[in-house]
Amino acid sequence: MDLNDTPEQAQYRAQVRAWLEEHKSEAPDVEALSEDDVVPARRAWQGKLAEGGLAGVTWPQEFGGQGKGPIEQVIVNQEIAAAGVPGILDVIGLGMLGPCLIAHGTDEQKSRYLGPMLHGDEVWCQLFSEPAAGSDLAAVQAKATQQDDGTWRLTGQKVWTTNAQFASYGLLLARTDADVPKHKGLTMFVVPMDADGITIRGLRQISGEAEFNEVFFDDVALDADAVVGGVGNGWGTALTVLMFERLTIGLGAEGFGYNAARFTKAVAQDEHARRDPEVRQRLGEINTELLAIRFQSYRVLSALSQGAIPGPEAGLAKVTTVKAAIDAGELIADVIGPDALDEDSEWAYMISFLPGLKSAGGTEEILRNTIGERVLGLPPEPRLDKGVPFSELRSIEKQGAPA
Amino acid sequence: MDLNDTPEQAQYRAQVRAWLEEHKSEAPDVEALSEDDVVPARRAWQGKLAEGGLAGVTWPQEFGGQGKGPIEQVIVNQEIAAAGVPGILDVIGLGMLGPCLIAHGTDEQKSRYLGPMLHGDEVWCQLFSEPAAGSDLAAVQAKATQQDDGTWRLTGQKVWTTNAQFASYGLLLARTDADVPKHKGLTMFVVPMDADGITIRGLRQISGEAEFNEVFFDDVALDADAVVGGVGNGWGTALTVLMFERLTIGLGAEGFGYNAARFTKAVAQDEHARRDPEVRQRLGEINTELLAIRFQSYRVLSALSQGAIPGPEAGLAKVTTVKAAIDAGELIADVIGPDALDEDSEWAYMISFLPGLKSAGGTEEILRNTIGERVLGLPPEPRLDKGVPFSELRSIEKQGAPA
Amino acid sequence: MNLELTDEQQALREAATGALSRVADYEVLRDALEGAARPENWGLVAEQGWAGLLVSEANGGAELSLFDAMLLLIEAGKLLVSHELLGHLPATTLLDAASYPGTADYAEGTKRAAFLAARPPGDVETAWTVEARSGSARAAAPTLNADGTVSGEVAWVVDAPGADLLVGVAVDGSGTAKTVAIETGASGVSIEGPVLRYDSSRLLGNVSLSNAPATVLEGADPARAWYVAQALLAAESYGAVETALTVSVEYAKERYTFGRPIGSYQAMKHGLVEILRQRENAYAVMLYAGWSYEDKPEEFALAASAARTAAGHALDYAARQQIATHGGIGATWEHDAPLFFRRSQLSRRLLGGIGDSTDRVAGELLAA
Amino acid sequence: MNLELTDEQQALREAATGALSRVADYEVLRDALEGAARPENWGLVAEQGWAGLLVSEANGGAELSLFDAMLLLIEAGKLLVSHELLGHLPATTLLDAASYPGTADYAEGTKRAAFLAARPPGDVETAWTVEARSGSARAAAPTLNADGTVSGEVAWVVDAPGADLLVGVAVDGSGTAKTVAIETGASGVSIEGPVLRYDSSRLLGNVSLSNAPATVLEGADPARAWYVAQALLAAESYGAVETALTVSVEYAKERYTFGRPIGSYQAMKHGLVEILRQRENAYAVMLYAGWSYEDKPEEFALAASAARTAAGHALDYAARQQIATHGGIGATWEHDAPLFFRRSQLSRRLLGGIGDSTDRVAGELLAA
Repeated sequence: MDLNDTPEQAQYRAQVRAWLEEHKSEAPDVEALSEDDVVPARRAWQGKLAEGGLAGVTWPQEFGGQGKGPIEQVIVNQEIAAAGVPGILDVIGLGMLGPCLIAHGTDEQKSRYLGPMLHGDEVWCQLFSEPAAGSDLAAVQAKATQQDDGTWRLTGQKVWTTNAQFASYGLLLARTDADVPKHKGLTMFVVPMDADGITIRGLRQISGEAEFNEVFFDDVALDADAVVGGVGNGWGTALTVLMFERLTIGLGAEGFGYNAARFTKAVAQDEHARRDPEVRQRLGEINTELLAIRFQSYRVLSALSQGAIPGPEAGLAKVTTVKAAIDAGELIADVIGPDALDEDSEWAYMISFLPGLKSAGGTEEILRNTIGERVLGLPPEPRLDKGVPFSELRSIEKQGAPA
Repeated sequence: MDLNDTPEQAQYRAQVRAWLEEHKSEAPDVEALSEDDVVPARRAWQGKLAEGGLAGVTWPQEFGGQGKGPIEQVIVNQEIAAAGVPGILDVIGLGMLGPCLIAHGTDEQKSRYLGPMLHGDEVWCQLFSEPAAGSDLAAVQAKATQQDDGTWRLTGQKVWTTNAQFASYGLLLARTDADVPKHKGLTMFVVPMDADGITIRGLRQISGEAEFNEVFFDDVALDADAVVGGVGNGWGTALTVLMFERLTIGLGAEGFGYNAARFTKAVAQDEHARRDPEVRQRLGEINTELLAIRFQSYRVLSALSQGAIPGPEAGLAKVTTVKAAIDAGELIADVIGPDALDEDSEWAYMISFLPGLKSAGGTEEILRNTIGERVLGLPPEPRLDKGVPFSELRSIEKQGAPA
Repeated sequence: MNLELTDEQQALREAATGALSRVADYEVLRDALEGAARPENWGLVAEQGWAGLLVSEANGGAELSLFDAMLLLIEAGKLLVSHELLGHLPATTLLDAASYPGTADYAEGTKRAAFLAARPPGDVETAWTVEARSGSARAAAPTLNADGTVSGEVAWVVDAPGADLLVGVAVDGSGTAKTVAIETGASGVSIEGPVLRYDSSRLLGNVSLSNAPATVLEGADPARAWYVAQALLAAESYGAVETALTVSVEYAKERYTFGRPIGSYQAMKHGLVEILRQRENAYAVMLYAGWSYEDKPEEFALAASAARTAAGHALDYAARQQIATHGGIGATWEHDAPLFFRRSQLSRRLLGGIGDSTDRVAGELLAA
Repeated sequence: MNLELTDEQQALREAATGALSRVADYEVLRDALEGAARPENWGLVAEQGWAGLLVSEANGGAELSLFDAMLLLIEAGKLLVSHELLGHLPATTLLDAASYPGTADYAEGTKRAAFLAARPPGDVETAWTVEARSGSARAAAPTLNADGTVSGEVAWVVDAPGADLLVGVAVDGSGTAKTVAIETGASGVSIEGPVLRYDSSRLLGNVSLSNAPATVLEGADPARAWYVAQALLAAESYGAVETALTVSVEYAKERYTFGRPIGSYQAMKHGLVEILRQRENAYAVMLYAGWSYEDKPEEFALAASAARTAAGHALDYAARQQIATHGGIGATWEHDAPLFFRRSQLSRRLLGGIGDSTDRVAGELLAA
């Protein structure tokens, strides 16, 4: 058991730190910028990080990456945090969509898209979820129909899309065959976000901020070569993205800014509260969970560096993080009182945003199902949708009868 | 909204109190008696209560009861408690099995069994649950086969049977037809507990005490007139018993001795604990739930006296009671320390017994299903056993495939 | 024994539902979160005769029971209608008990009073305390100066902005708590507010008193008024739980995932039943509060604290479950679930907070 | 970074599993609940070389890491095997640090020591305290008299009955805490026990010291020993969680109700996944405790307290879920689930209790 850097890792860390020391003055001061200027400034900074080898750390060298392992990625993350500069803007592209293109894209797609993605010239978004296909992702209804000339026409709606408002491209899961069971008639596409027929609408959250977007597609034309991973193989291609997502979550739970020191400080400032056994009990439980999260991410990293890929149980880290942060928000607002809910409070956003996060990225219930079945080997729920052509599914559902 | 007695109720209360005042010296002192003497003494006392009109309060007068309502029953319960004397011994017989016989029994059965039951001359037990049929009661396997002469032979096993060790009769649910779906092939029988082929074995609980029994039936002969409610109608007959059980639970939640005053006293004795905010918070939450239980039972009573029958949601009172008592046990043992777990401690039995109570009488999960479906109108779980002959069920289950 | 509603109570409730649904509007509440004016329904309150619910007929009121007032607050809570009764009703019980001159105006609703809520001493904490602006320590109640004026600060006073009169507690030089009434127009009275735009149906103010002229109300029991406020807040919270459950159950029947309505899954079903369980518990303890107010006054502090605790926890749970039931959509601005969440978050921390009412349940029983 | 077990650790664990499963027997534990002798496995402990795990080679021990000792306790916890290492191992770290004469006997296991556990001062409570016989207030640590003898009472001392030496804390006249070793055969030492037949794998005694001769151990850090005990109890609890989960999952696959295996129902499935979640959390924090003991000693108090908290809560939850999974049968005497329940109930209240370790997690961070 060893948490320390190997000599090679220490050397790499020193090299990263030196680069950051030299270039950190070029990083944008996000707090000082106007809302409109933040994205361009962060894209430019991502480009600099890429030039310095601090973006795409785990990407193969042939696509502009560093060909290194997850530990080096974490070292870069840690040093960027320590230097107090912003990280890359397009976490979704570099962490999930790029690796999917590397795995499933054609040579043309790789050479066209990966470079601009890496350097922040083109930001990407993930177009999977729909109003009626959230945790049940294979239920997507957005429909792409192939034309006689091989091109496609796309109509439908996506939701919960981060970064759509300034993305150049999206990776989109669409139904291309409704006459086969629902997992089988799906295809993945690259969609230029400036295409005719696309409407993007900010989706305001309970906290009042627009964290996500809805994206509407009205008969959008896509080239024949927009398909990623083959027609009808969309489900498998999507699973690749989800696997990289899980990996990102497993490594980055503390990255939300939910950590023991920050929460404790809020309580410590209140002389009455810090001596109150009830407050301390709740704080101790929250902090224990947050410490667990930290060491779980080290475990994931350790496993990765041994060549293992984290299983679905890595998702439990998210469950714990959200739980601990919700509990912390409750505690801190109980200590501070109504003032904690004021718009100007450091805590109001967290308190109001977290209930929604519990449902984001596959609800907690579905995650627990998956882990129960895939990790513990428990028997599955009876499925009423198995083997049924998608087009007949809704009428069967409405009857509520077993297939 | 009125919690007080009407003039008629006050008069009845006075009458009950007067009887108890006159006869309470005849009541057995249960604590002072040896283990073997308790049951005979309590049976005799039940006989006296019956003579005085304090047993079978809600039974029709033609069967020896008082033909009164549930409020009068509660008045009797309250006055018996206030007088500090034991109540009736055969709560299951008088509360659940007798009313079932009254509803479904033949005239012969009513005249043969109800009198001795009421007076404690013959104690009854309920033989429904089996090792593989607990919350899924319709899955009973105990098998009764009709002989050419119309009599029956019974083989099987029952479990969780209270009072079996001294009962004269049992009401037993058996499978009489395995070739129809599972709810349809059941029949209810009266079983003399001294019949050849019956073995009774005490079932010790986690707390170390034998609260329940296992009862084994090895080719037991039953007369043709042992059937209650008709061959093949056992499920409906069982539901009658369960409805009366629910009613008993709805009215009697505080009867377990789990009440706010008792738990609070344990904490109040500890000067350090009674000022500890964390202890007080837990105590306040527990007591709030126990107060809710008390007023819920008043609500049930109020509804009953208006002629309404409590729905399945009355079972939530049991969920709350068990939850509050478990929480109270944890709190009190946290306050007292390991000493609370000592055999001689007032609390050890409660702490160790309660986890099992959570599963008794239909697990909490099944209860929540029932309430969700019947009270909130939520859609049911998909059922894989619907319409399948019982004899084919197990092989289908083992395949895990939808029927 | 009869715990069913009387015909009069049924009628009161139906009239309330009718009147309140005419003004209920979630869209207006969302707009108010962004700066539009909070909906004011005092005109309706006065017109319906609700202002004088708890005032005796002799003083110009309707002399109804506390439980009647709770029934009204349940209906208001169901629809998240804003009203100023949470501040006004407890204040009027004090005015009525002291037969304060002009009580009839408050009973008719031509004037409006606000309860300057003070928490009575308990088994451990022996002082009267009021809400602090920030932090977990409670503040000392205002002082009744030798010249009869009152000085002090009370934060987060419900319905204080725009009120004509503040009624609460001030402690005199000998440490005795007196009930005082303070005209808001008088010198030395300053009310900051409305403050905090988090639950836009709620009206809050921070009160500063500097040698403010006051009338001492003899014969009024300010501890009882504190518990009246707890019981009313419980009822209002209970109403919100009712809606959260109804709306969530409806959605769970209609929304399908993996080929089944989501309400057929145990996790969802059991969560919704848990709302029901907590709701039923809350209602039971509210019955206790309503009954004890008149028939068992020595248990009213316990009953009202327990009602606040049960209903508050039920709303905490229901508001989160409502969001979870609706999946991602339940956390979006346009949805109504966040309005119930905001209601739960703020209510939890007013009038001493749920932690305090829970502590009081323990304290009342420990001291018994 | 590598958090996988080393080959040596794998070998240690496998050897432990092998040796422990030869003596593991739930039936014997049930018999002991009814009066039969508690199973004694000290011979095995000595034979396997476990007694000296945490003693340096110079003093005759194996000089392994704390995490190695935790791995051993995990295996013992899985099988509910009784051992006296929870008392012995922390005591030997103190003997070793002070190079107490005869430490080698304790490392070899020819003699056995017990840790007279004392809780170090925290950010609020500034005194050294020990377990009281009953009640929520902790007792003062024993006194180091001017003549070098020790007087005081310590209740619920793990593994004290039958031990040759008690090692713990005594506070001298100036209020300074000293580490002391007390031969149990000396005058003035009385150990009542075994006491409490609730978890029959556990050995507890109440220690009374009346001017008992003592040796002061210089260079030993008794606070560190307290946290070593916390970390070991965490590991033992974690092991029990592993078994509870494995056994419950197996049963949930095999038991059918309403035509489906019970493990296919969400309520059951999610409950079992919750055990897994808590188990994984506990293991992660145990890694922190093991790592910080040597590499980050200033965080060891925090890490060990967090490990105790996480593993303790996990066992509380798992033991109840194990009973619930098994339905009625899980609560019967013949079943093994109650043994795990008893383990969870008693462990929760030893060595300060989980409430205390949780408070310490808060305290360490609040003071940081």
